Amino acid sequence: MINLTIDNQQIEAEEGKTLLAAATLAGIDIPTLCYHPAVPSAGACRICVVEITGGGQPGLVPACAYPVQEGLEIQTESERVVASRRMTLALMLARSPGATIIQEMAQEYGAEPVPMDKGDDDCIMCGLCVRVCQDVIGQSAVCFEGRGHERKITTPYDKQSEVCLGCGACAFICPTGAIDPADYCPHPLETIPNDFNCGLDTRTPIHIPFPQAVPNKPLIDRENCIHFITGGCEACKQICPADAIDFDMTDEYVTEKVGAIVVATGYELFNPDVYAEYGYGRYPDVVTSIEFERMVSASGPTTGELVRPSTGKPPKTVVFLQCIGSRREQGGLPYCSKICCMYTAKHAILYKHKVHDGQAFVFYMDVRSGGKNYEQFVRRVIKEQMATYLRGRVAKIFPSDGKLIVRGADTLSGTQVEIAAEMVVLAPAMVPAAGIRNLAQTLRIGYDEHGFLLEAHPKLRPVETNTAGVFLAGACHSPKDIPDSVAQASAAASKVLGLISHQTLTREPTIGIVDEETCNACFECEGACAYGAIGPKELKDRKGEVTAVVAYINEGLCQGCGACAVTCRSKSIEVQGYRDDQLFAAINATGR
Amino acid sequence: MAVATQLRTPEDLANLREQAATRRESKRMAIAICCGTGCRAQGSMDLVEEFRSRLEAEGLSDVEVRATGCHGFCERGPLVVIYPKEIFYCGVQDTDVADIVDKSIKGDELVESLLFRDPVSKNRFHLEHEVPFYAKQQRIVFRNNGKIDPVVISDYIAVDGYVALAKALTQMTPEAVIDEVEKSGLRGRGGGGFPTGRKWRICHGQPGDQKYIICNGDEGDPGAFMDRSIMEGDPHSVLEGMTIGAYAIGASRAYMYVRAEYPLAVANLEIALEQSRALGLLGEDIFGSGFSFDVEIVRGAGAFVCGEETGLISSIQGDIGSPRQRPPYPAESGLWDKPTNINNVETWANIPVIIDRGADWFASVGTEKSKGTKVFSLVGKVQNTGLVEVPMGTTLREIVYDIGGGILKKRKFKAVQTGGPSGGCIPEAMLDLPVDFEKLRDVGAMMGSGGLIVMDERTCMVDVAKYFLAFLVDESCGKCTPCREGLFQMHAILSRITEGRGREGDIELLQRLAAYVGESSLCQLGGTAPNPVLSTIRYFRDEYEAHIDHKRCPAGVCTSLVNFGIDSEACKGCGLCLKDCPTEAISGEKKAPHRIDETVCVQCGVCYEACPFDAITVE
Amino acid sequence: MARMGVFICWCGSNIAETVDCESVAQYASTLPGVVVGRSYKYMCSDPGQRLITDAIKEHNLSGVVVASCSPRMHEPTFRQAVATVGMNPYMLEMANIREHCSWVHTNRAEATEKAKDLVRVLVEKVKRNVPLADIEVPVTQRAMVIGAGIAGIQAALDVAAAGFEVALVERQPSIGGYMSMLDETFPTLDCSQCILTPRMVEIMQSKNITLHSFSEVEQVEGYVGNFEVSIRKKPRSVDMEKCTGCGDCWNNCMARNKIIAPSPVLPGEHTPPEVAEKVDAILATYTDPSGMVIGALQDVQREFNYLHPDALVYLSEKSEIPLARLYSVASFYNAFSLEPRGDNIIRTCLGTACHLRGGGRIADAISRELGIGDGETTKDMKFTLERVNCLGACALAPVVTVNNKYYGKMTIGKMMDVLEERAGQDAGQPQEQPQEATAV
Amino acid sequence: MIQTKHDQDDTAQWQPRIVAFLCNWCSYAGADLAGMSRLSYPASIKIIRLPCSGKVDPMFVLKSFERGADMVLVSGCHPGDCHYTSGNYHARRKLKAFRELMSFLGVDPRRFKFSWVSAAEGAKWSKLVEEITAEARELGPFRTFPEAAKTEASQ
Repeated sequence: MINLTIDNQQIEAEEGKTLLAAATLAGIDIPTLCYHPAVPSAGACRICVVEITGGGQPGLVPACAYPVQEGLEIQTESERVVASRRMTLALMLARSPGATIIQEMAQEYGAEPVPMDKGDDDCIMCGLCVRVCQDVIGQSAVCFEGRGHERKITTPYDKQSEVCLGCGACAFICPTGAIDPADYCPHPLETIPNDFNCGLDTRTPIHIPFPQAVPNKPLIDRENCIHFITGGCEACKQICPADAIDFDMTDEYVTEKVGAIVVATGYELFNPDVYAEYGYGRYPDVVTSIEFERMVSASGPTTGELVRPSTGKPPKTVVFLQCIGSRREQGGLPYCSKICCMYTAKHAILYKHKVHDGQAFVFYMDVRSGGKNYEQFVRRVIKEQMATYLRGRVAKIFPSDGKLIVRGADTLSGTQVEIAAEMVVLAPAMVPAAGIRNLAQTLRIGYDEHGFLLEAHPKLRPVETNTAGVFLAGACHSPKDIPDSVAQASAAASKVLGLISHQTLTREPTIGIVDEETCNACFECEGACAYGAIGPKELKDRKGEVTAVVAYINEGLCQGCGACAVTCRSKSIEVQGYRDDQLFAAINATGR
Repeated sequence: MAVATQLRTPEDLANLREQAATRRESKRMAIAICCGTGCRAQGSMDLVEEFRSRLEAEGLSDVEVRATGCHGFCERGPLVVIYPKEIFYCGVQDTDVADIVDKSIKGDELVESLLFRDPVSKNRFHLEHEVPFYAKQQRIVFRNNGKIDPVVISDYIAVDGYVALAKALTQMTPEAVIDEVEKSGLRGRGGGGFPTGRKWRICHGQPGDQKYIICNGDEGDPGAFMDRSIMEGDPHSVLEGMTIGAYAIGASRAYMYVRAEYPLAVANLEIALEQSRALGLLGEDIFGSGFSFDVEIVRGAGAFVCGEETGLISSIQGDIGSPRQRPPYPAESGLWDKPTNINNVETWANIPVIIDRGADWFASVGTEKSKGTKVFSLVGKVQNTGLVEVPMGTTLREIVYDIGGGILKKRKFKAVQTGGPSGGCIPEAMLDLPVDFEKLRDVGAMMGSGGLIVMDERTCMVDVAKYFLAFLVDESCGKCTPCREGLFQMHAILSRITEGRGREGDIELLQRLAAYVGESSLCQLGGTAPNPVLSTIRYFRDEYEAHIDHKRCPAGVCTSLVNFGIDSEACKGCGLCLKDCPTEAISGEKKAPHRIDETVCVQCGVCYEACPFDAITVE
Repeated sequence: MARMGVFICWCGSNIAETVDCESVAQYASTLPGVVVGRSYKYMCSDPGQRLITDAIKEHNLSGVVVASCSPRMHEPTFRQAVATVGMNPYMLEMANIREHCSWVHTNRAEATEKAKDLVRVLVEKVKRNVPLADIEVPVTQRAMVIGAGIAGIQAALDVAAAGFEVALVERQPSIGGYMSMLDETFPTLDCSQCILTPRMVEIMQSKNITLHSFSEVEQVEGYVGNFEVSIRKKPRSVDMEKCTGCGDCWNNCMARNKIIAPSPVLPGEHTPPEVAEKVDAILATYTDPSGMVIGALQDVQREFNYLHPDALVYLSEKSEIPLARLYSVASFYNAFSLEPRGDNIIRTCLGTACHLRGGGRIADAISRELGIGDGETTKDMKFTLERVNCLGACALAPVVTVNNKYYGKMTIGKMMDVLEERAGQDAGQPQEQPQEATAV
Repeated sequence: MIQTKHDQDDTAQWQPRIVAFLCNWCSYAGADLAGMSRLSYPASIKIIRLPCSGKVDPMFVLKSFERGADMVLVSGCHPGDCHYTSGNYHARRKLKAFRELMSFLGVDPRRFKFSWVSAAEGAKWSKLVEEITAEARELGPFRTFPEAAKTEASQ
């Protein structure tokens, strides 16, 4: 470790670190412009100059590029430093009067009031964009042209770049926002949708799903990460103070030995873009309920301020449409998704809080509010005119001069209704999480035609499945709200505890037995067994001589499916409880 | 005549030297014709042909015609020196060849018209060393220029070439070589004056097996061309110096960075490399010492900033010549991040002499802290322009007047500028200043590469400052704010002043900007850029005030502040000015006083220069 | 000889409605080996079960067939009942005459007939049953929860609270599921995060719970009590132990947009062949072009008299040096010209010496004469004017070179003559060659 | 379904005898569901419960025909759903080969049905029974085996 003094403060820093890094660690603020932790330092803008007052050649040096040296003494706010910084800012202001960051810095650190020739170029020529594209990303799309005062940043021959990835690193890192990759990228720029906010805002490849994520650790989305596509860019690896980034990680297989399994894989929302009449996916102001939830959420894309996606202004009229996909015989799901009526009422309340003078309408078939205090909740919404409930279905939604005309029926008054809405919220049906069928097959449990997992018995064994030891909880079993899900979860937990609280458990004795006399060790049965329960067994005489080898069924592994019995040519295997003689007797009894 | 046998041992070298020397002496006479760029531009190559064909025609086979490198006295080119007597003819045209052959070669007379006539004392000199231009010079670096043919290695060997290398490789350890160089007190001739011995010791001490040597032949300073003449005229002295240096430091490869504008230097160096490789003086196991070394030539491409060490390194590495922040210094991590030692051409050329004749001999030349000699390129408004090699400590007056022959057209001396764009100007009051690293720095100037630009009363110091800033604004790499923006603003201010739009406080503003640029710039280009402005303000503040307050340019240079007229009495109507005027603003009959038409005149000042009778008036 | 008991259940009216239970019971008792055949309203009720156990004791029955609902419902119930009186539970089986008979047939006669058949089949089978003993199997006293939404979290916490280890597998990088996306929850309008986040933290802090986030169940082997689940832990590319969650990486990630890697270009794909040929010849002279970029560019400039764009692009493709770097080098150095240059390249020296001796005036004169500025070329491609900073022949100031031929001590007049002379020549090959040394 | 069921008189049609071997986990549960959903189908079918369709031995099918079945149905889980992972695959391959043998033995292959019915497909089960019963009626009673058995018994 290197010992040095910054602003008369004794500091210890790792060798190879820069003065800036050491100062920042010690909580001393040094302004920078052409510096970024992930990009090799250039020491170009000279905003970060500090004065060496001892232990080295006296003079002004850039903190971002000057290495720490044993016994060095530097001042970050000495009179010479301040004078130099003020002159640098004055010169930059002269070159780029329009750059906001320079104006702010000039305010904060003061700029020498020196009469100068004014330029109008926002680019302060710090070179960060060139360096990030060349040294970090590895594409070298933008470059310097010329030298001296006439130097400018461009692409070769000012032409559209052939190598630009469109990653936007240059615009992101530019301190004054003077560069826009759209000018030279061969393809249109497209941000990475943040799936947590339903794609309403963007995220970067390395991200945490949401601020309160547990575990609160990032991951890298290899589809969009530059390193995994071109092999370049290791910015995150460079910056990480804990050196935690490891690009070589691959799939890791872990085996868990468990006695019982609870499946709680939850649900997804049905994609309403199949119904052309609602225009979801075509009209930006037609959103799903989860998108609406994200919009009103404080941690959402608009930090809780509800705005119309098309105009960015709060919607004055919102129409909620229920049963989108649910309770439909054709072209949808026949079951009721149970939670939509309740969360739509909640949305009406939230909408009232957000837009006091807003007007909400709800097209419903029947308000399903069966839970505890559910009905009172909905009643309050209706009574306090938070929303006008219209019993009926919506036939069509179409845009007309900036609004969305919602044409539907109000069956109670028997009239045709048209509402000019500024936002339409669809309450899509609940469907099991994607991939549920594969998981069910892996766990060998049943599932219905919609993919909801099959309980052993709808009334008596709602949290168990036909496969012993596998239990169900939550929406993967059937649409349910949070209280029911939690209740079912605890039920499943108790079932699990019932099973694993014992050291042993009893199992049906209906397993295979080998008749060692007739078995001629052809081991056809071994191939038929899905559980690898069959293996060779040596029969020994008294003297320990091996007289024969026969098939042996491991009592613990055999599940009694009987495949081996049927395959056995010499009929030497019988499944207890389903022996051939029993079955033949039963078959015989089928005749009169 | 190239000798193909490999010199495996110092003895082989000694035998070759014997052979070469005897062959040179066998010739009764040798006609040395300067074929440096300067004289070549004045037709010296035709002279060589003319002499050869003449001698052949006359059957004089015992006379050798030798095309040598630059003799230094470019003003009087093309130069011919006849050995052994050292008869010095200048301004020789091919028509004079017949005369010279008849009188000086066959006979023993002199061709009076070609002898050098001193403009001041009007008397003639016929021996080279007597000519005032050469009399006061002490030629160590230029010891062979003018005496050997640069493209014939045996010439160089004949004059004790590579003796130092053999001595170093076979009798001295690398540390001993470094001690010798340190003892000699040699300091960098590139401009900084950093002690060469210490620089080598640092690089030698660095870990790592791969080290590099670089010869900085960028010579970006305008007005300096001594490196050129050395590389063209005596390439082997540089190569030998580099090989000794590489041996001392432990480097196996070297790069010679030569300016794009020196094609002849590149050509001569390439030939020298081929020839020394052929003799085994470069390549594997030189002189059987186990030391292997080779040199590669890298052509520069026209960037003054590549004279700065890290700028040069990134240029060799194939990138733009932008300097980088130091430390790490090139000695620790330079070319491709390996320890690299960079020295100027002139510094390398001194090494063989130091090793050959010993550090004490070298230390006996020069002043207490600045040892040895320095080659200056004496140019500008001086009679005898050319390359002058004088021991450190010689006074400016001696250089400008004794050697330089005083001011052109007997105008009044005003100042001399040293160190090019990084240097400063020295007024008349300080003409007796002895030339020394410290002394020059104390007065605000700088040794620099050695450009000595003489200025007379007709030179406007503000214009000079503006010129240097214009140069630096164009040559700045543009990386760091102080240099890119600071110099641009300073140049803008100076332009305003020279166009008569100077304002109160401009001088103080220039000084503040200058201090800032000098202090905050990333590299030494920016660091020293303000010197010309600061020194012109320091010594010629009155001129600045004249421009700003009275909107007048005393020297009559700044066109927008000046208009020219003709004094009818003085004007003899010779018509010289009329002929030269680019815009035909002058009219008048032969022998009758001429007139200048104000509206057409662009104040270019050509008439003022051309008029022999000082009839042009300037207000 | 088997001593069988057959008991027909009415199941209230569910069976009796379409099946004549009494006649089935009556029929059953006539079957060989059947010693008692009875029917009762609710066999699964307590009196019903007692009817069976009493009959076992009374007639010392060896096997029992209960004809009622599906065995999947009450087989365990009846088996436990008979076990209480010492009969091996596997000597009892059930005939499904409700779901498979009474509920699905309307014709009473057919239904009754079918019920009789089903009973007869079961009796014949059960006669041949042998007593079986349950198998004891060891239990791994650990549990797994797949999916860490609110349900998964709750289940995991409950099991862990009971002191058992739980392996919680979540496919998403974070636990929390849909609930973490909610703002408020009905009916209490609790803030969803406020009630969920503590539970999520509990998961992390519970020493019994091993969380496999960003992982999926790949394969499940084994059976109840002895499952072996293989889990694929997808690579996060972040080492979870070392990471402190400080945020430096995602705040500084450079990929702000989706990226599309450029399709690889075959060198020379769209380069005119004659240009490619010349550049190949140049490249052949360099072992490692990346170190000799400037040398290579100078050769290209000598070949084309300027840096021909196609040549630069091709050089970049062949030497794999980014075009950006070649272009920035080409535009940095004065010696290079990106624009085509004239046959005669006039260089006026503006070094200090030449400046003092009027170099600038000569340059201005040429500009006025040819109508071109610094770095420009005349329309007829005859002349290019370049103002350079020092040609290194200061003694002959002011110096001008035309295609490397030096003209010292120039005046405007002399310059005009040179221009005329040069204009007269038809240029042919530009003479931008370096001077040949006079090798002896 | 409050009103009591009266005797419907559909005995006019001949009631074929169909023996069905159902796997306990899927098809048997499917039949249960049909019952729970009160779907009705002909009483021609008699279900024998087996642990898995893979347990159906071809001899059972032969014995059923011999004992007077007019048609035999084997039903198991959908491929991939089998509680024992691969039982239904064994069944499918084995019984497909057996079907060729049956036609060789003179039994109309249409008398032997194989199907997948999952635990949730009560409706599919009832429709299946209706269809195969209708087909069985078409085929008429199956006599070849019983006669052979009788002659054998008589010798």
